[in-house]
Amino acid sequence: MIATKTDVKTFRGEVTTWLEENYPASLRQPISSYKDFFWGGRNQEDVTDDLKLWFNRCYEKGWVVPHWEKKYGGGGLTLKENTIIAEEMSKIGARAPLQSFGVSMLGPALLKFGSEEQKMKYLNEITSGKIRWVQGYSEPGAGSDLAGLQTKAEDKGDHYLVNGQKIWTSFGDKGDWIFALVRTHPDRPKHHGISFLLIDMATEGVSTRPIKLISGVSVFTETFFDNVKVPKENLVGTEGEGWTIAKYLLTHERQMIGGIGDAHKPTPLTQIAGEKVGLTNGILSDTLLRSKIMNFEMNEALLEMTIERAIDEAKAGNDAGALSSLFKYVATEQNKTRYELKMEMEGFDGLEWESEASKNGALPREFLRTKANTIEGGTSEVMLNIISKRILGLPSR
Amino acid sequence: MIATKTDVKTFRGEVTTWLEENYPASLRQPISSYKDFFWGGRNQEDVTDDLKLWFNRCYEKGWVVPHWEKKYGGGGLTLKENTIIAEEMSKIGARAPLQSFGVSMLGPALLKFGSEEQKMKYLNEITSGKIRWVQGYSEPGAGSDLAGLQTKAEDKGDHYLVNGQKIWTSFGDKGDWIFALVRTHPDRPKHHGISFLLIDMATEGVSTRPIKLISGVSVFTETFFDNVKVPKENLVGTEGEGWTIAKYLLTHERQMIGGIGDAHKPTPLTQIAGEKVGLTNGILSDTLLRSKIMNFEMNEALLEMTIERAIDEAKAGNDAGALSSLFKYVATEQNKTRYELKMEMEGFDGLEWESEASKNGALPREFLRTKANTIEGGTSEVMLNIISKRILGLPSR
Amino acid sequence: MALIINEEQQMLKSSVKEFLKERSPIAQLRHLRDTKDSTGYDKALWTEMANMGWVALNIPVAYGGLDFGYTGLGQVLEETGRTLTASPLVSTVLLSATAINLGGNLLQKEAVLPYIAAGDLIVAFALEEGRHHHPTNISTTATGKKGGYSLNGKKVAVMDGHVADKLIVAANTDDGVELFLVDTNTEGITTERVISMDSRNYANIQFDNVFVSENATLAEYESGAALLERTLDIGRIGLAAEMLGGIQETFDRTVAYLKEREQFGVKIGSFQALQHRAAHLFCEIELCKSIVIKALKAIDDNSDDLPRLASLAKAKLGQTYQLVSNEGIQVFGGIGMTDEEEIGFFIKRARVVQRMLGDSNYHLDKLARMKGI
Amino acid sequence: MALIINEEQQMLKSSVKEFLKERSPIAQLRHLRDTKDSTGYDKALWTEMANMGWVALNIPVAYGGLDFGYTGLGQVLEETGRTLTASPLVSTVLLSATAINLGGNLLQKEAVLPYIAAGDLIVAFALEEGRHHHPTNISTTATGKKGGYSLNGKKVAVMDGHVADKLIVAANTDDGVELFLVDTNTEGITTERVISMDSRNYANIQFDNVFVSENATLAEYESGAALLERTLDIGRIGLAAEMLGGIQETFDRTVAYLKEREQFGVKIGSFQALQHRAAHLFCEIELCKSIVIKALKAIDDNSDDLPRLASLAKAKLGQTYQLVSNEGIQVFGGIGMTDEEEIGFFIKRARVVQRMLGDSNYHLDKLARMKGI
Repeated sequence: MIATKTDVKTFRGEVTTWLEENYPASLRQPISSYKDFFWGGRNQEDVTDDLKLWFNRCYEKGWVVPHWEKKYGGGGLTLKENTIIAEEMSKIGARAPLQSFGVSMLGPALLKFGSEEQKMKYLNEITSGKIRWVQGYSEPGAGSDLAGLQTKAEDKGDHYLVNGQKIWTSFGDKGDWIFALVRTHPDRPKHHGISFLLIDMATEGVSTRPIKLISGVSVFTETFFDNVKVPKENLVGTEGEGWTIAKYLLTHERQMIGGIGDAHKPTPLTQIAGEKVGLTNGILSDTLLRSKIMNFEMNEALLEMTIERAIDEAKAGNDAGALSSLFKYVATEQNKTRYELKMEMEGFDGLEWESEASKNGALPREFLRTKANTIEGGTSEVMLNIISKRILGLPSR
Repeated sequence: MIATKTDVKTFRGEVTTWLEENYPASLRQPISSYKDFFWGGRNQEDVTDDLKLWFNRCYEKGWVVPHWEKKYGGGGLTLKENTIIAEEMSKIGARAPLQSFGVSMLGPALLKFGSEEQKMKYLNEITSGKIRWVQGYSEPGAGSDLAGLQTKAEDKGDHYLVNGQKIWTSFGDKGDWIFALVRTHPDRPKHHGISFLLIDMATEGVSTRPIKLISGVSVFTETFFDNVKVPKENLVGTEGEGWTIAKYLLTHERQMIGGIGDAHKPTPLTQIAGEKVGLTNGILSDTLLRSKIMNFEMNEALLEMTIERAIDEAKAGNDAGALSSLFKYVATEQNKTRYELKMEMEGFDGLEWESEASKNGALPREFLRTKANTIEGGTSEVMLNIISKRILGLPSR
Repeated sequence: MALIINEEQQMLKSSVKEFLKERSPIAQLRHLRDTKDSTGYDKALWTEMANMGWVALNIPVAYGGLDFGYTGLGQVLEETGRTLTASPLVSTVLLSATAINLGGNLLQKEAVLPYIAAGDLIVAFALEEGRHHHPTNISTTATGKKGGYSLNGKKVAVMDGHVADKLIVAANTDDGVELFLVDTNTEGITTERVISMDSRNYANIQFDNVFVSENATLAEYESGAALLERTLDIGRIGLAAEMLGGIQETFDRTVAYLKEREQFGVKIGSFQALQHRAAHLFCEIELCKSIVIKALKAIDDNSDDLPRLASLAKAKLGQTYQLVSNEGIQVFGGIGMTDEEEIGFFIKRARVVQRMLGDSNYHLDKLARMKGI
Repeated sequence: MALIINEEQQMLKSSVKEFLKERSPIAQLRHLRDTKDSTGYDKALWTEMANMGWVALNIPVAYGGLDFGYTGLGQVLEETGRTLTASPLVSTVLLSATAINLGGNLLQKEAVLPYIAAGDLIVAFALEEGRHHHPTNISTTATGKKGGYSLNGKKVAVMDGHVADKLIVAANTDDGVELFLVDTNTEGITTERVISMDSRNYANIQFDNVFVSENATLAEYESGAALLERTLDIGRIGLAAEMLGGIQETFDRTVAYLKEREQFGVKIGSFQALQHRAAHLFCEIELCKSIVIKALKAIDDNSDDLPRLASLAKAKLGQTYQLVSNEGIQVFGGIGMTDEEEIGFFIKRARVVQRMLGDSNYHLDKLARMKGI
């Protein structure tokens, strides 16, 4: 436990030293794909020895999830210590030891709503990299109306019988278990009939189909449930509590997507514009692009300060929770603009889709991917609804 | 009547010649205020002899409203001839002989919905400049919900007893008669209980109060009706037909505000920007302003072409009526932008409110006035509603 | 010059629409993409289009064309924009046939135009060299040599360059820029096919001491630079017509989805925030229609106002295609992000045509310079 | 440097808010305007503010000030922005006291700062000369003369220039720009009051062979140009704090009206299109709050990053005040266009502060140049 400034300094020093000694040299280079991470799980794809080494070193130290309790495979550290580790890792560009929806999504739900048995089993499986989790929320046709979900789980005594279909399950074909929202009580109002269920994807009746995106990439799948038997003890919380749990997690997700805690700052456009477009008499040759870039960079700087301010407000004990919809909305709209401007700067070069020079069309594919930023994890429209209703208190019709 | 190209040419020649001979030299200078027009009416303010002369010459020729029938004081000309006269007047910057809501607003209503007696009396009073009309539609608190109007007209046998209040009556303190929407049938659904009434403002119980605007100018008044007796024959159309008449007229008004038929094109901003802001290396020194100006001027050019296209569509017998909301919306939003940019170009000079150099703050006052463009005659929001419902057919909730 | 199309043009437009809907829906582009077709377009379709005369509308009757004008060609382009038909219409007919017709001599016209009109010859227009459109700054050189010129340089983003029989190459001579008509199989030409994000095909083309005879120059216009600019302006307007088709199709599909898709128990088209955005798009598109028809007619009228109209068209349509394709994806939501749903094809084409022949920034800048600011 | 205000600053802000709500509502500005008050501000109010120490927050204790810092002064400015209080706070305290404190010598400070702190002295900052803010291009000259300088030139848009006891004048010497402290009653100075659209007062001031002694120069900073830029950056940030108050007040009134006003039988705040616009404004305003507090703290930390932060603040707040005041009028509709309704006062102030010390275009351009583009 650290309490004083001196403690913080000492702890930070220890972290730095440990990282210096233990972060593998081969991993000190930019990440170019999701394959550059250690994901764990039963279907773990080939990873380099150094990725495994890095994961194992962290796991031994309890630093896969430093702030979880030791009995769950964590480090038993405080949030403050956790932040220091994250900050120091970020400084040297270190990858997270484990890339995991279990850590970011399921973990918080279990910690808040799970039984002690569930925590012991599932959290340990997460931190040890044994089980890779995927998320099963969305359904075809549901969109923003998440609570309208149709996948049903019938009570069959000792188990639920699950039938239905999920969509947008990230890496659904590579995961081991899925945490899913299912309808246990079709008779109740829609928000109250939903439960939160953990399902082993190796169970008979579970199948997946990859979804190809406009970027040409397939990281999502559809997941089908055809008479899948799920033991009753796999329910998290109580029956009908699923929506509460989901909402709790969505806030986490929005903060992640909104960029809080995103250590990797993109290169400012002002820094690359000159090279891509050229200068005339000392100013960017394309003055219309210059105008757009400056408006973008202004908002980018202000967004960063707003995150800083929100953290300071939170530290001071002021309620800054209302700002999470703001971050999601502003950060994702900004990111879309960033890529529009990158495309403008890159000109013809940014159109190449399969060439070597373009790294297989890296820019246009990333550009297309950003279009989902304002859809996933709550659309911009939903965010604006939330702000106008919950923060501004504007009336419903 | 003209039918062939040769006829057109001949007629145009006659118009040009007549205008050359009859348009007073003293009126060949820019208009700086509403006082530079002949408005007619019982309370006509002092006008120059030349303004009177110009009106009289036109009246004798039937050119106050050339396309109205002669028996109504018009010229009995075709719409085509009317257009030619308007075009030729515009070419030499000639003022309209009579500035009149009677011509633009009441006239069309009477021609379509009035009885022959009403047309004979009122149209002649308009064309001869005897009676100046004002409009009584809006009410305090009504806003876009025009049909929710409260001013009531009770049936008292031979007359209506009118009680209520109108707002935004232009020059209400200078007009003679008002055409007003009143509620004759409070029991009917709101759109069906409204009637269209002509009221002499000299009647006992009518009073007005000027409204001062943010621009510091007062051209509007509130008009109050306190037990005002209005003869039954002053009803236009039938009882309950008021909303139909009003909608018919609103379309006219929107087209006017939207800029159709507006002969006085504003100076392009590209033409004045250089002088106001200066050039550096051949391009506008303020490159961010340059970007805004070019986007504005692009849309301005395209709006003009769209008006041209709508006229051509109409001539070809295609339905272009749906476009009137578009013109209102785009033209008024554009005009607001125009004045924002003028303010940007003018810098400190554009802030002076009472100085001589600034012509008593002409620019900032005009700028402020433009903010009403997207409110009056149907707000931008109403226009967008109309487009989405009537043109795009999007569903109501 | 009324800003409407006449009956003949309307008839043409209708037949093209019907034909392409049948013969070249988006699925056709998807098929070309997924089968990694070596040409990147449907040759049989092209032949059919040629048989109906649609690739000869701007070619004089004397050279096997219909002399139907650019307003007519614009209708065809607009319809191909709706279906995203991959064809050499822009490269060969809109750009190259125009350049040859304006600047070629009798022999050149005879040697090329009838074959374009018949659908038998693909001619690509090799102009761009850097990342950005910059036609007044050509680095490719044409050095005088006995009986002709030697071409050296590199061209990029040459539409249909990998399947072209001939090229029109912009190169700098001692007397300024000239356009050269060159066979693609001439020695010294190296072509590299590039697949673009819209699943269409472009080429990067290298010229190493490529010898062309004196007769290869399109020399019958007032100057090479003027010929290039006129050709480009016509190309920009034609491209804007194609964009108009894509914009309208994207919008129509988006409005249809607004009416069909339900969320929270109601049609999403009943949400006022989306209604207002759709209504705003409607207005933008009406403005687009006006400039496209105005500019097309100005080509046929040989108007001096062409540079202004071409830049207005390309600037506005570029912005609007970007806006409408972004709004389209957002309205479609997650499903719009999938390759299975066709709306994504439009956002890809939108970004490519935005860059071709100068993007919106380029043209607003050009307009500003015309106005002296 | 946490981006929140501390308890003391919060207390200050609350008392200012309460006081101004009572003593200086918008009606007060209306009153000054309608009575054509010759000073344009409420002297009694100014004295009261001085008595409470609010005009001495950035003045060192040694000169009768509170040395409370700019973050504190920013809170006062923000609250005056909410009530549109007409006072010499910007001209005298924010700009002039800052310049003297940074660049004045002991004598100058003693001669001026205590009197400003007491509310007894108005000092105006005479900088602008043309239509646009351009502080690196000063035409007013200070020509060396025996024992001093002769000032010649014309200044415009000098806030409170018509009621100032002293002026700080930016003028060019042979060694570059310097700031001079000058009594307004010095021979050769002609002041013309200008009433601005925000019902505040500015002056155009003519300098004809105005003699000032050598001691009039604020010479204790690294250079006159640097002193001017530092003063301006602090002024820009303080002005941004005032704008933040105006922005929030406009927004609060707009949201309140959305909740209160009915149309078509429902509250207009229930229309989703308006809701989304309001929510968007909310986000913009949160961004504004962040830059204002960040920049205020940077003044107190004497940060090197001040030029960037000042330009970010002035650029963003200028844009946002424009947007929120436009949206405010549109939501209020016809009633918002009347002088009787107070919302109109904000749109007028918004346009004036936007121009003062550089508008959004100016500062985005400045930021671009800092970044080398």
